Amino acid sequence: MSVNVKTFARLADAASALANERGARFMGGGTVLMRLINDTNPAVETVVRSTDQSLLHLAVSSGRIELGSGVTMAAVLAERDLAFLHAAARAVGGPAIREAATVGGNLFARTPYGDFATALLALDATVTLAVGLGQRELPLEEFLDRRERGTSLVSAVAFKRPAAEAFRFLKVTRVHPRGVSVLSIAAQLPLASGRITGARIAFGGMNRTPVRAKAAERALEGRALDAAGIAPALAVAAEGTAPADDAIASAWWRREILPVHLRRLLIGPGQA
Amino acid sequence: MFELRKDIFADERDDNLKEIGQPTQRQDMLGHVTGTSTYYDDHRIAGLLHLKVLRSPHAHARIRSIDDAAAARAPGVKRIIRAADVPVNLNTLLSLIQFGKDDEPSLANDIVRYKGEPILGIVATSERAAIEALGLVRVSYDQLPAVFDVEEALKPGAPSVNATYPKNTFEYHGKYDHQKLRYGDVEAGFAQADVVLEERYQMSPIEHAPVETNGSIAVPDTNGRFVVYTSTQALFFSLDTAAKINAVPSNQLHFIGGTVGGGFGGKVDTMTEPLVILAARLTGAPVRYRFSRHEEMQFGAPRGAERIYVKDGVMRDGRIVARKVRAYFDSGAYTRLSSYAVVKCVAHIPGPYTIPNAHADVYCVFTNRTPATAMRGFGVTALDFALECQMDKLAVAIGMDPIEFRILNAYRDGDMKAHRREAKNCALIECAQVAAEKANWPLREQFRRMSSRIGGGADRTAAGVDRSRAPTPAAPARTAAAAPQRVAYERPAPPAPTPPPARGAPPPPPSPPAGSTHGAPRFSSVFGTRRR
Amino acid sequence: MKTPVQFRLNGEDVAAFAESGANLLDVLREVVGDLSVKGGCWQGSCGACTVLIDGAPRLSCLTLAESIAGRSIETAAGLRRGAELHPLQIAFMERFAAQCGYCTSGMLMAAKALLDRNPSPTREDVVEALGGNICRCTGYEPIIQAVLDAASGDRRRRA
Amino acid sequence: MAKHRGRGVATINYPIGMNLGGDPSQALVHSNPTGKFTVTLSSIDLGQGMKSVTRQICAETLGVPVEDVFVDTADSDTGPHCMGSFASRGTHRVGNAVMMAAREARAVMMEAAAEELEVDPADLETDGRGAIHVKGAPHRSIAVRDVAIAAQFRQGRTIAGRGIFLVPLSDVDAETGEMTPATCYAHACFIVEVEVDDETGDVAVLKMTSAYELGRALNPKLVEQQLVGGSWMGMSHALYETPEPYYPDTREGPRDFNEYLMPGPGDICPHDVAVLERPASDGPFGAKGLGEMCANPVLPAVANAIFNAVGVRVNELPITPEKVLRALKARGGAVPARAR
Repeated sequence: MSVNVKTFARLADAASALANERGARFMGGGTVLMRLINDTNPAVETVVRSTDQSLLHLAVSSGRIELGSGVTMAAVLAERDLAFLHAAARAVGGPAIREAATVGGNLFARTPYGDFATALLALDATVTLAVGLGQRELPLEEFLDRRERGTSLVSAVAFKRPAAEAFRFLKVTRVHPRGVSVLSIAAQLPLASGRITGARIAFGGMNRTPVRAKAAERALEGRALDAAGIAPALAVAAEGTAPADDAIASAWWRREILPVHLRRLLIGPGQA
Repeated sequence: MFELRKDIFADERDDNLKEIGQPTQRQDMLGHVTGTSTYYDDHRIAGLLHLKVLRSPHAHARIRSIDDAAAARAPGVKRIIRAADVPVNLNTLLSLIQFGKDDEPSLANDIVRYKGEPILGIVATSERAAIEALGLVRVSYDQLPAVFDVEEALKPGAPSVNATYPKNTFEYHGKYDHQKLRYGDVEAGFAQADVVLEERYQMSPIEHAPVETNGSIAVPDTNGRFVVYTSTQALFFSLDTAAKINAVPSNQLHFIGGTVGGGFGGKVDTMTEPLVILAARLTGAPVRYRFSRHEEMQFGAPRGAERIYVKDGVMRDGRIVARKVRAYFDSGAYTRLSSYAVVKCVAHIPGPYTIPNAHADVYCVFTNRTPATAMRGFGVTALDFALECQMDKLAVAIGMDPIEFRILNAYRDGDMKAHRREAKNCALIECAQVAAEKANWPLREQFRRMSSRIGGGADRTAAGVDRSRAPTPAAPARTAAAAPQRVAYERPAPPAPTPPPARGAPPPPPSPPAGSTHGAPRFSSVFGTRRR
Repeated sequence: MKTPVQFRLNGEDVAAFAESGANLLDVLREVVGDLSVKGGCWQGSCGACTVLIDGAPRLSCLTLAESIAGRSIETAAGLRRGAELHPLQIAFMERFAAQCGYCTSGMLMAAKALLDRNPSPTREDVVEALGGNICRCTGYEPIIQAVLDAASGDRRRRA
Repeated sequence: MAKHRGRGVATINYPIGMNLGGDPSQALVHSNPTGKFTVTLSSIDLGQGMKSVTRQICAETLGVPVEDVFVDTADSDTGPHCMGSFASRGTHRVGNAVMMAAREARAVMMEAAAEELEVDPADLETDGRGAIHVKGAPHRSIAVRDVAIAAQFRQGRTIAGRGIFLVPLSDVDAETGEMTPATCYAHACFIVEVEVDDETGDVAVLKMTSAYELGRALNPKLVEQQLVGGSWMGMSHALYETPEPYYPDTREGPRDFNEYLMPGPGDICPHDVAVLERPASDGPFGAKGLGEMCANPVLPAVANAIFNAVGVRVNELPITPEKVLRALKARGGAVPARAR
């Protein structure tokens, strides 16, 4: 039996179809779902799509950034005002994947995929869900925490623009230029008179979903961005992580190199 | 950068040629860049059906029952193929050259021996319909203990993997669980050595990963024949294997292939052709059987992993005086080609070096993993890794430059090799010299002057090396570059009951071990179990 | 269930009936008959099936066929203009940038997507553009050189 | 944190053709009525260039331009038996079979030309450009095309030939391993430079330098293709590839090209190659084979370079950064060896 594809012009109609059909999954760019369909994965019986233009909404202002869930990685890369996110967008697949892969889809990517979501987590993004005829917002962290349960339709993400130079992203991969993450690190490091205040750090590939590095964040509070200042954060960086052994790397190696790469991201490769 | 060093060995070549040596464009290049090269799947065939197989989820289990009733009724299903439908459901790949015993079914009968072993096939109107129907097949298993480590598999009480070889080793010469190499007296060599080094090396399995996966299409043709479009690397090998398993005369099969999207050894095993032909015979329709990428990665045969122990004895002056190798080839659940790789490995010991005492025992071991097969460098890649790492360690141990150490020990024309044939046409030293020069790797003058040719080894004396055991060089027998078709080999065929002396009559290797059966009764082939 | 889908393929209008949920790769090869597009994984992991959709590189195996209605598809079969080869095809030949040839169509299209947007790429740009395409034979270097050659050839012709 | 450079070397040889022989291949060559030749094989071209190299061998042997020869491979109804494309046997075994077939076809062609020119066939030679002339008298010439027309329509000759090459199966002694495993060997020396990150274990390959001896480079571009592509595969085997990352445990096996790790186009390095030619007495124009051995020396050379860089030995493949890092920790940090 072939897969049932339902395409809706209005997002609300797609959301209600998704809620009401057994085995229905929402397709954004198709990079996750098409593979399952090609594999004849029995979990995918019905595919719900939407051609609603609101999904492609991309608004960049000085304070706030809104990305429709259908915005592709290529679209992010084409937006000069989003330069701070380009490293994270480029971390997703090769050029052809990036033309299809969406912001919304990345929130559902299974570890060790999901590098863009890791970046959004460090940006304290909120997720907007289409629920019935309305919308509901929740923090990305909360969304990731419960994404395995139930189907939801993400319509957009939004976050405050980070201060200039405050946002950093690093993907560790064995294969270049395109390889799956061993791990990824995103960090937002606001500085006030040379001291870090309110750091947000997220790790990809270190848990079932991207996670906040809260112990490291706390350890950075009020510290200088130098070798001595970050040392306590490095010591606790792996706290709360639960990486897996997989085909890319072992849990042991991921844990071992996490503080090394965190240090390099924070203060550069040349400093010990 | 790429350069041809025409200056080296120029006296051995006639370079007065017109087409040979030219950088002529590939005959297939225009097709490749225009997307018009025809691979096996580039045929549009009306009414094509699709075959997919049910694979074992267990590494070792007894099949208690199979219920395919629901699958048979599923939409699009044309035919279920069971083990009992396979006319000759036991084969070994090298049966065509009488190497080994039949040990592998096309579809598992009663026991599955690796995760992914095919159990049953479904032919349907689409791949999707076939896979959906496979999901409806209910198999009940009794799991059996499994073994995954080559040395564990050889211990008493280890689970028996392969019914044909219940002791988990391929059988050589009808009596041994390994292939031997005995040359000189390796223990005497170790006793004499200044430094003895023993190390363990472990290779990884390797997936061939051609961008085109394994596959074939069988199309019923006129007069009861079948046209088979195939990705095989070995057309008649696959044709004859498929004919045997299907119990049809070989001339009922018309194989077409020849343009293949990468192979690297992974398309020799004829994994799709026998069943796709059977499917076409049973349905009377054209059928395609194409591996998914996941199947190719995990259930298509990989290069097997080898575990190799090397023990070397070396003198402070740089001479290697003894080399002992014990190696285990992980064949997976069935033989495929690993038995053969073992012999290739034994022949390669002790590497391209002249070592007076060499000894090896190499085993082909069965474990409960995907059967291994040939891959680029088969039988040799692993040994080269072990031996060349070992060479580096030995050079460090005696404080010698690693390239000079290799040049010193490199085999020269006229040297006796451990498999008891005279070395000829050698060029290892020249390769080392050229590579060192290009890489600005300094070599001392005496090593820059050495040569692979007869006489070129005299410099080894200058390096303080005793070459007295090496054979007296015979006059170089140089043949024309464009050789006659039939070549006189050192050894006549068919085999004589006792080994004749090699050309140039080199002296026998020093002090063969007591009880050596050199010259003892010989078997008609290495296989021992030659069949007629 | 089949869905009608109309699109442009290498400049020609095409209409096909696609199985619901079918990917563009299968529709191009098995329904339309464009065999220049190759399938290597149907997972989005090898790049052999790369085509251009409205000028952008896309993996046809991960593209829902019915989503391309009204769009313009380019494949390797459409690269040459009559007897005249595309500069990329010439460069691939001159650099011996294919062995088994199975990845070549996808490589050519990934490279074309780059050169159409960036006629003077750096080596880094080329490496990035080919990042999604697996080649198991060549070691990539000849392919990178071919793309750079095609780009500089284009520059020469314009000059 | 530090990155350390090191160089490693390996020297290897490789046997050509199936071990122990027993691997025949046949070829057929024939002319059409206008002097264009077809080579008919059942051999496989899986990218190595079988069609191209046998085409050049046939053209050289016939004495005609390569454009006048076309090779048809792998149809079991028309192509005679070949064991297959593996064991580095294609160029050597199939090449020899094609040479033999082309020689037989050439002999008929020369007889037909001799009849047209009314001379002794032994007095004729080909010019490699499509004509046959009397030795020392180029003006007494006839086009191959006209010879083929005459042979077909006037003389009733078939300009065709059959070829086979067989290394008879050799035995192996059960007790000593005495055997004739191969008839010729190719050789290589490979030097590689790496950089090792002593905090992560990551290894980058910076430069490859090699010398390969192959008997004869029948087509240097095809040789370069194999050596460059093969060294990439060797580097991949050394550092990346495995379908069983936790071998002998079978878990976490990769299912796609994302999980099956191989170096990408951003991980490659310059490779400086030299090719030497010491002809094999039984090779076609002395050629051996290079399809497999091109990858082999890279694996140990990389392992040895890592030791040279940081002083640790990893005896298990692939040499993942994890293994390097574990070895570094066991060793108490990087101990670079003497620079090379």
